[in-house]
This record gives sequence, structure tokens and C-alpha cells, in this order.
Amino acid sequence: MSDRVAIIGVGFTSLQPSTPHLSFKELMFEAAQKAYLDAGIQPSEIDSFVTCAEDLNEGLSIFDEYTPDQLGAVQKPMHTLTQDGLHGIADALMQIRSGIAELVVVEAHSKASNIKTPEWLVDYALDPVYNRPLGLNPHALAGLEMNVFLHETGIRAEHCAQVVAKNRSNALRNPVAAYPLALTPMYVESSTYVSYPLREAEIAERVDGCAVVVLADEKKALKAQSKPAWVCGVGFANDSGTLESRDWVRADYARIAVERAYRQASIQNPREEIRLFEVDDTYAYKELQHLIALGLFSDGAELGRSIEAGETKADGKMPVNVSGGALGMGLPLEASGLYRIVELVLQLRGQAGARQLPDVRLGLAQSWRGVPTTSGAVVILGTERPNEPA
Amino acid sequence: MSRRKVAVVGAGMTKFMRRALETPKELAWLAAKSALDSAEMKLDQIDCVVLGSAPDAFDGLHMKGEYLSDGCGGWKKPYLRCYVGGGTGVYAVAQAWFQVASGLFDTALVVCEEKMSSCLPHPQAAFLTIFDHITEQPLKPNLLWIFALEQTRYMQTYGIALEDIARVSVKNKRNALGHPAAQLGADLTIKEVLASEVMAWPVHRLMVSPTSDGAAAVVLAAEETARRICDRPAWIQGVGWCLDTAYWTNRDLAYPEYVEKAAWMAYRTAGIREPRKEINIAEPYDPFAYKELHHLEGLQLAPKGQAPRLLADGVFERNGDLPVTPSGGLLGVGNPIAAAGLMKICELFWQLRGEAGTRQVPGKPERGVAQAWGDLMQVGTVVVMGTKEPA
Amino acid sequence: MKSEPEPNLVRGTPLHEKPLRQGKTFTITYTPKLRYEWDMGQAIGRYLAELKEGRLIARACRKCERVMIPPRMFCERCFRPTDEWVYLKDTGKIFTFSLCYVSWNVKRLKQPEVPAVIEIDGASPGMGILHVVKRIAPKKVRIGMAVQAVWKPKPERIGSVTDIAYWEPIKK
Amino acid sequence: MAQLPTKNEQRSWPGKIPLTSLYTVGTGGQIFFHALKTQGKLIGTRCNPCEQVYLPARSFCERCFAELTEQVEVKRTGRLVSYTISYVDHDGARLRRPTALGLVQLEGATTLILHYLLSVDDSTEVKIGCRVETVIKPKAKRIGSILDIEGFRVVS
Repeated sequence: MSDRVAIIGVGFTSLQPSTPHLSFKELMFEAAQKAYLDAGIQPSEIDSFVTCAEDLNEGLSIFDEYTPDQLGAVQKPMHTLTQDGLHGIADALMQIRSGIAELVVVEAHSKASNIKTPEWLVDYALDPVYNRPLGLNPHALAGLEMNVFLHETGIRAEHCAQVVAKNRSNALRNPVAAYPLALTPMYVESSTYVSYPLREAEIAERVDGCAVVVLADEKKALKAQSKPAWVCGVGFANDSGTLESRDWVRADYARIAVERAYRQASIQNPREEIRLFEVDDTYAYKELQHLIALGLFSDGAELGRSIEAGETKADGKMPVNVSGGALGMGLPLEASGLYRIVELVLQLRGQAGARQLPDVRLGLAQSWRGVPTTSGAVVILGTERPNEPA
Repeated sequence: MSRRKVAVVGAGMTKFMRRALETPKELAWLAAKSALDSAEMKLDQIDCVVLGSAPDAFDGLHMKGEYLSDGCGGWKKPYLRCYVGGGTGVYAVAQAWFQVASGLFDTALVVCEEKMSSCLPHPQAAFLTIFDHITEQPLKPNLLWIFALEQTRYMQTYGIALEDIARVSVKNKRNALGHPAAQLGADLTIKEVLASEVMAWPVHRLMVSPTSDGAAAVVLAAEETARRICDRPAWIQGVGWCLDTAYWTNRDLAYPEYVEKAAWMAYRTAGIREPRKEINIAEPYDPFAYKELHHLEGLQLAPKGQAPRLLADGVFERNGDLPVTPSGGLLGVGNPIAAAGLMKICELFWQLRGEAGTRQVPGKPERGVAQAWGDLMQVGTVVVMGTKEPA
Repeated sequence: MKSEPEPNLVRGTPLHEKPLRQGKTFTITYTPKLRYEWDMGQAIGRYLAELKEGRLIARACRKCERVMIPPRMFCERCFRPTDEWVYLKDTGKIFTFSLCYVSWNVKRLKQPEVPAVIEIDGASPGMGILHVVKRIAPKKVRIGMAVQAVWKPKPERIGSVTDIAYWEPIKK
Repeated sequence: MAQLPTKNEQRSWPGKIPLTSLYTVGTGGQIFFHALKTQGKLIGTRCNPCEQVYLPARSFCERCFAELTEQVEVKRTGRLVSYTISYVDHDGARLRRPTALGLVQLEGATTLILHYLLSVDDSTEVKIGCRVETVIKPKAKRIGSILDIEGFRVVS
């Protein structure tokens, strides 16, 4: 039984627009082998496994059937969450703190390239009575949200374009990223509208990949071969599942999730205390909406000034998405959050190569599950064993 | 803070129906509201919400957990949807148990919902897509195949007669006659069960649970809260779950090892050494008649191959030595997949509190076990509940 | 505390087919367009390629000494890569079977299909695949019966499990 | 170790989810669509403690879980909360004529409603905050669907 929980190993494949040489099982096997090697453990030592997956992203019903073999989880406790990998981290933490497990593995992957009708699939997630009959391309929901977000906060389209330029440029220094590109905001502003005011270049492209994360209780973490990344805070929340009554300006799911995470991590002033932020940027404006929801900026005006001053760039005062984010790395569906965790762990360990930031002691990862959802999670990791358990 | 004791303090469910007027959200709300009412609690006293629901293909919604969130009470709350196929209904309680036991949350609302009637041409058709997409789906299998293949193996290995399996249908459908939510309660004879048409030999129609729409819900609370708000909490004494290989055609199907492992995980926590002596009431998963027997053996409540004999001897009747499926089970009450599993937890709650009305088993049961099963005959999920606080 | 739910407290509105047909109940019918092209990967890619050639192939793990079919690039027991490809015979034994009178979309069949798990000769004991048995009176099918693959003619084979048309009993 | 497939080998397996879905509109939906179809009215339900009027009518309040029985007729006019102009279809192809969509708060409702913005082809023709009016199809064409509403028209 342990109150403190740490990440002691990560394994991941590079992110690719397609991975035709590997089945999803083979992709998972690769990431799992790397994670167990990194953690210095055998799968027989693992008490419990969590996969984050959605049936119809896989094209298989009851997908959890196909999860145990390639992770070494046969005849072990294993379950699926139909949520982002960060929800999986929260789940693992709760298992360990309840005393039911000491070593838990969280897996999430994407074979997005195998989905031949991705927009039709998202369409199938819309309310069948009130929304789906309109026959709208689901990106239109992002267009609607972006428009009212810009209108209410005073954030401008140029700021969104700067997010794209920043994140894709950051990805140049991340070897796993699928969409690195040195580009200027001009490039984004000349891209075509998908759903006004949302432009094509502001939408993260789906990619394939798999990430596996090993979490351990305090006793095991202190004996681990790598420097543990302590879980200092977790939070997850939903707003309404109904479009008609959810909040369209504020990302309330992120605000509720982060409040819990900050409380657990005893963080009073996140901007000063947290060194790097890996924030959902499925659409460029989402990064900005999320930064406000995370309490890092009081309003759009302050955020706008900060962007103009370059503060969220890799060499700025508060780097956001040094990994390249979803715009630069690509969007590996449920694995999105775990790739952000991977980035935090590498940065905390000082293993982030060309994009290593100096003096990283605390980092935050945040996820959102895409349209039409209002589901998100937050995880805060640190190098120091927390005084108060998360 | 470390592990805390957790109890079920409220339970509720909808009718189980062939086709419901209500939307999936409304079904979830009806059950959740009923569970909250039974605990005399309001939604704002709930710290987190756990949804259990089986394939999205039934309700006809991609990411159906996200769609269902407001129906489950997840509005601006921590909300998760957990999933282990047919094992989900019982697993969801294990999920909520560790969420509360961890100290992160004081109360949890667990909701399981399924609206299978949304699926055309027939809900069973959705099951084609549970098979391996490349090595099995081209053969156009259906769900009956795997059940029948497993039942054949079970019968052959232990020399079990079909009459002994039909007896499960008779018992459970009769037990369901007293259940206000039941879809298929009936007073039948073994002969009538065997006279129903063969679906997939050795499986006859009356040995198969129906497809259903419905929802069930329970409220969990940490020890201090449970003692404060509830006069007779049903304590969760142990939880267990286990997932076997997906390569089901490589496995011995006669005995569910994954159920045994899940059961021992739960029994260890509950401090149970001799399950047959220490458990008063069982709600094993019975989507098909033979599965109840199979699972009783996996749960260590009958020796391998001996469950049929104990059933014939009357041990598992409502007034028997070990009442099994007094609710009426999936065969009698209905089978809206995840909701059916959670219905078994609801039944234990009512039975342990002496509130099961005409279904009440005699002798004031002190401890019960509920179990569900799923995937490609692969998942065992187990919850042990009792009137005594766990040590 | 309320006691066990009264019948009227267990809510829900069963809907019968008649009001549905009469249009008193509003409904929406929708057919999703959900298409996939699943990557076969190394193990299943080779498996299907060999089926096209009329051969069954398995993977072996040197550590647990199992020969596994369907093949996989990892051993789920040892959690290590499997080591080599092994050709198997196209004969085997019925491990379990059913006589199924219902199609996948729940249409009644006059003649039952005989789905079976077939333990393949040359693979480790208990290693079977799902397939169908034909050319035998359903009542005569037994566990342990020796069967042989009946392949589709070569030009009709596409690299699929259905390149084996069915399995039939081996005549003695 | 593994042999990579040769160039001519098939590497992917095509398939689909071969289903159709039949949805009921539910007890809340029955109220809304019945009024819309037979009377051309927009009916919501009120939750007094939460100060919410849900449109379309719902059977329960998502905030407090109360059963909602008080029906409220909502006005056809309202305010445009947001809009978008969608240029692509579900297959990613450019639409010949873009679709304008509006998120509208009708007077008397606290929730929003999503529908088409009629006669809008260009973002310059419309502003957030402008007044809109709900256009409902003639009775003969109404079937009890969200498409019984034609959309919203900007009121100048």
C-alpha cells in the first residue's frame, strides 16, 4: 500500500501517418518491450494493466478482448477505459493508492490510418436525434467553438496561427514527431477554411503510434533503475455530454480537472512553479482555450500579449508543447495524452535531447478527447517525491 | 491516506425491456436517480461517476461513454467509462471501489446502461464485430457459436447431460417471477426448455438470455460517509478481475481459469479461505444456462464438473443451502449486457439488507458474491459483499 | 431508507412494435459509414499469404516450445518474440463443435452450419483455429474426429481464412 | 526473425461495421417533437431550482437530476451565440455550396440550439450577437424530426 506513485518507465513507437508493416498487436508489443526495458521490470511482476481504447477507433467491438497478449497481461487483472491515456494514468494511480496493486501498466495506441472514414466515424458520435440529422462535418463544431471563443476573449486568428507555427517548429527537435515543419504564421493564414474561422493548417493530423507507461508505488519507485517521475496531481472531468447545454467558451472540463490536480500538488501559482506545459492542441485555438482553463492567464488579452512576446515558445518563460504537441507530433487518438506524459518524463529525466529544457522539476500534461466531447484530464509530474500524496 | 473501506449505500434499476422508449441517457438517468433516491442522496453529494457499458455498436454511438455522461450524472464531474465486455457490470463496481478506496473520492455513482434494441437488423448481429477481424469474421460467426463450442467442451469433459443445463433456465426464470424489473420470468419445466428450438446445438432457445434495453446503478461511499448516511451499508469486502488470452481457440474451454483467478483475488481481500462455507448467496453470470454452472465452478462454489449435481440436489434453489441467482439472473430478468451485471450487485444489496421482497432468501445472508464474464470467453470479474465491515 | 423497489418504482417504458409502425413514436434510422483497412502486420500477413498457397503456417517459441496457430510475432506466455515459422499439416482434430441453426444476422437456417475449433496437426496440443466442418451428417460429428482441410481451387484463393472452403472428415 | 511482406503482398484487410441503428427520441423528445410536428411550437422543460429551461424538452435536469415536468413554450426569436461556415463534406471533399451553421439561444431558453443559418454563404453576412428567427417547415412537411426546423434566419 502506498500513497505516492511514480512513473518508472516509458516505451513508445515513433508517430507515423501510417504503419503498414505492423498489426496493432505488433505495434503494442514494440512499445511494451521498450517500456519494460526502460523500467527494468518483467511483465510477470506487473499487478494490473489498463488500456485506453474506443471500439470504433479500432473497428472491433469489445476491443478489450485483444489487449492482453502483446503486453504480457494474460490471466492478469486488465481493463479498458474508453478515454484518453491521461485518464489511464489517473486510474493506475487510484489502483495503487487503494492498495490493490503496486505496479500498473497503462497502454494506449492509435491505428488511425486504418480508419478509412474518420469524419463519418466522428459523425457517429453525435447525438443521433438532435445533431446528426444536420449532416455537418464534425469539424464544424470546432469552427463554432473557435468563433465564439475568439469573439468572447479577444484572441485573434493570428494568435492561433502562431500556435501552429510554434508547435510544428518545436517538432523539428522531436524525433518521434510526424509533422515537423519550420513554418511561419503566414503559411497558416493562407491555408483554406475547413469551417470558418477554422483553417486546415490549424487541425492536427491523426497518426499511428503506441505508448506504454509503467507506474509504481513508492517502495518500488525508489528502487527503480531510472529516476522516477512522481505523480504529483491528477484530475479528470466532463462538462455536459449534450452540445446544447455545455459551455462553449471556457473549457470547463479542463478547469475542473486542473483544480483538483493543483490542489493535490499544492500548487498555488502554476505559471511560476511549473516549468513546462503539454496542452491539448487538437485544434490550434484549443491550446489557447486550455491555457486559460488551466488558470495560467486571467483573460484573452493577457494571453494574447504573452503569445506576442513569445513566452510560450520553447525558449520562452513558459514553454507550451515543446514536444510539438498534436499539431507537430500528430494526433494518436487515445494515446495523445501518453505521448505528452512521455515528453514530461523525458524532460524531467533530462533525456529530451535537442529540445531539453534547463532545470525541469515540474511539468503538466492535459488532454481533451476531441469533438464532440467535453472530456479531459490533467496529470502533473515532478522530480521530487511529493510531500502530500497525489 | 491509504486504503479505506467502501460500502454500497444505494441501488436502483430500470425495467429490462425488449425495446425501451427512453433514450440511452434517459435509461441511465432513471436507474441513477433511483439509486440516489434509495440512498436518500442528491447528485451534488456524488464526487465521481463511473459508467459501464458494452459495445458502442449496440446503442449506435461512437464514444458512447461521452454521449451518456450527462445521463449518468457526470455533468462537471470526474467521469470514467470502464470496459471489460460482458464482465463490465460487475467490474464497474471494482473500478468505483478503488476510486473511493484510494482516498481521491468519498462517494461514487456507478451506472451501467445498454440499449441493444438500437441495433438492426438484430442486436445479435453486432456480435459479429467482436470476432477477430481477419482470422474469424470472414467465417461469419455469431455469438451462439462460441457459447455452443464452450458448452460442448464443458459437457464432454465432465459428462454433463443437457437436462442438467436446462435446469438452470427453469430455476432462474422462476426466480425472476418475483422481480419487478424482469423481462422473461416464467414457470417452465425441464421438458419445455429442451423442447424449445435448437439455436446452436447444444444450446436451445430457452437456455439463452434475451437482448434487452435497461440500466442499473449503485452508490458507493467511503466508510465514514457510509456509516453516517446508511443504516445498513452493504460492505464491499473484495474485488477481483482477470483477463485471459484473446486466442480463445488455443484454450481449454472446459473450465474458466480466469474466473478462478478473479475469484481468488477477491476472496483474498475478503479473507475468505473456504468460499463454499463462507459465502451465503451467489449471483454468477448466466447469459446462457450452462454459464451459471461453469462460473460456480470457477468461483470455487462447486468442484469441477459438479455444479450440475449440486443444482439437481436443490443446493442452489432460493431456499437451498447456497441460493444461486435469486434475482432470476440474465435468463429471467433480462440481459442489457453491462446493466445485467450491475443488476446482480443490486440484488446482493437488497438480499443482504433483507429487502428483496418475495425473492428474499431465508436465513439472513451475511455475505454474497456477484460475478460477470465477457469478451471471447475471457474475462472474469468478481465482487464480494457482506453485512460485516471488512477487517 | 426506502426498502426494496416497489414495482411502480422500477421505471421504463416498454415499446411495442405497433406504435412504432404507426409512427406515434418518433424514431430515426441511420446507417453509419464505418469502413476500415486493418494492417495485417507480419504474423497475419504471412499467415494469409501461405493460405493463398494452400499451406498452414505457425510460429514457434523456443522458450516454451509451443507451436502457435494463428501465428503471432510474440509469445504471450513468455513475453518475448517468437522465433521461427513452422509449416503445419492441413489436417487436424475436432476440439469442439456446434450445430448452428442461426446465421450471423439471426436468420434461421434449415441445415445447420457446423462451426468447430480444429486442433491442427503439428501445432502444440490444444492449438486450434475456428472454422466450419462440412460433408458429414451433423449428427455424426464428434469431438476428436480427424478432419482435413478442403481448399478452394488455387485461382479462387485470395489470402484469407476462407481459402479453406471447409473441413471434412478423413475417410478411413 | 520476421520476414517483411514482399512488394506485391496484400498488407491490409478491408472491412466495416455492418449495422444500422434505430433511435427513439425518448420521453423528452416525444414532448418536443409532438409539439413541433402538430403545432409548430418549440417546447422546453424548466428546472426551477437550477434556473434552467432546456430546449429541446428534456425529461431530467442534468445538474440536479430532478424529473422535469413543467413545460415551457420558447420563442422563435433569439440571439446568435456563434456560427461557422463549413466547407467540406464527410469525405473531406470541398462542398459545392458551403453550409452555414448557427448556435442560437432562443428567448426563454437557457440552453442553445444548433441548426442551419439560412441564406448565409459568407462570414461577412453575419455577426455573433445578431438577432435570428427560427424558420419552421409548413405543417404538411413536418414529420417529427429536428429537420422540421428549416433553420435560423438573420433578422435585420
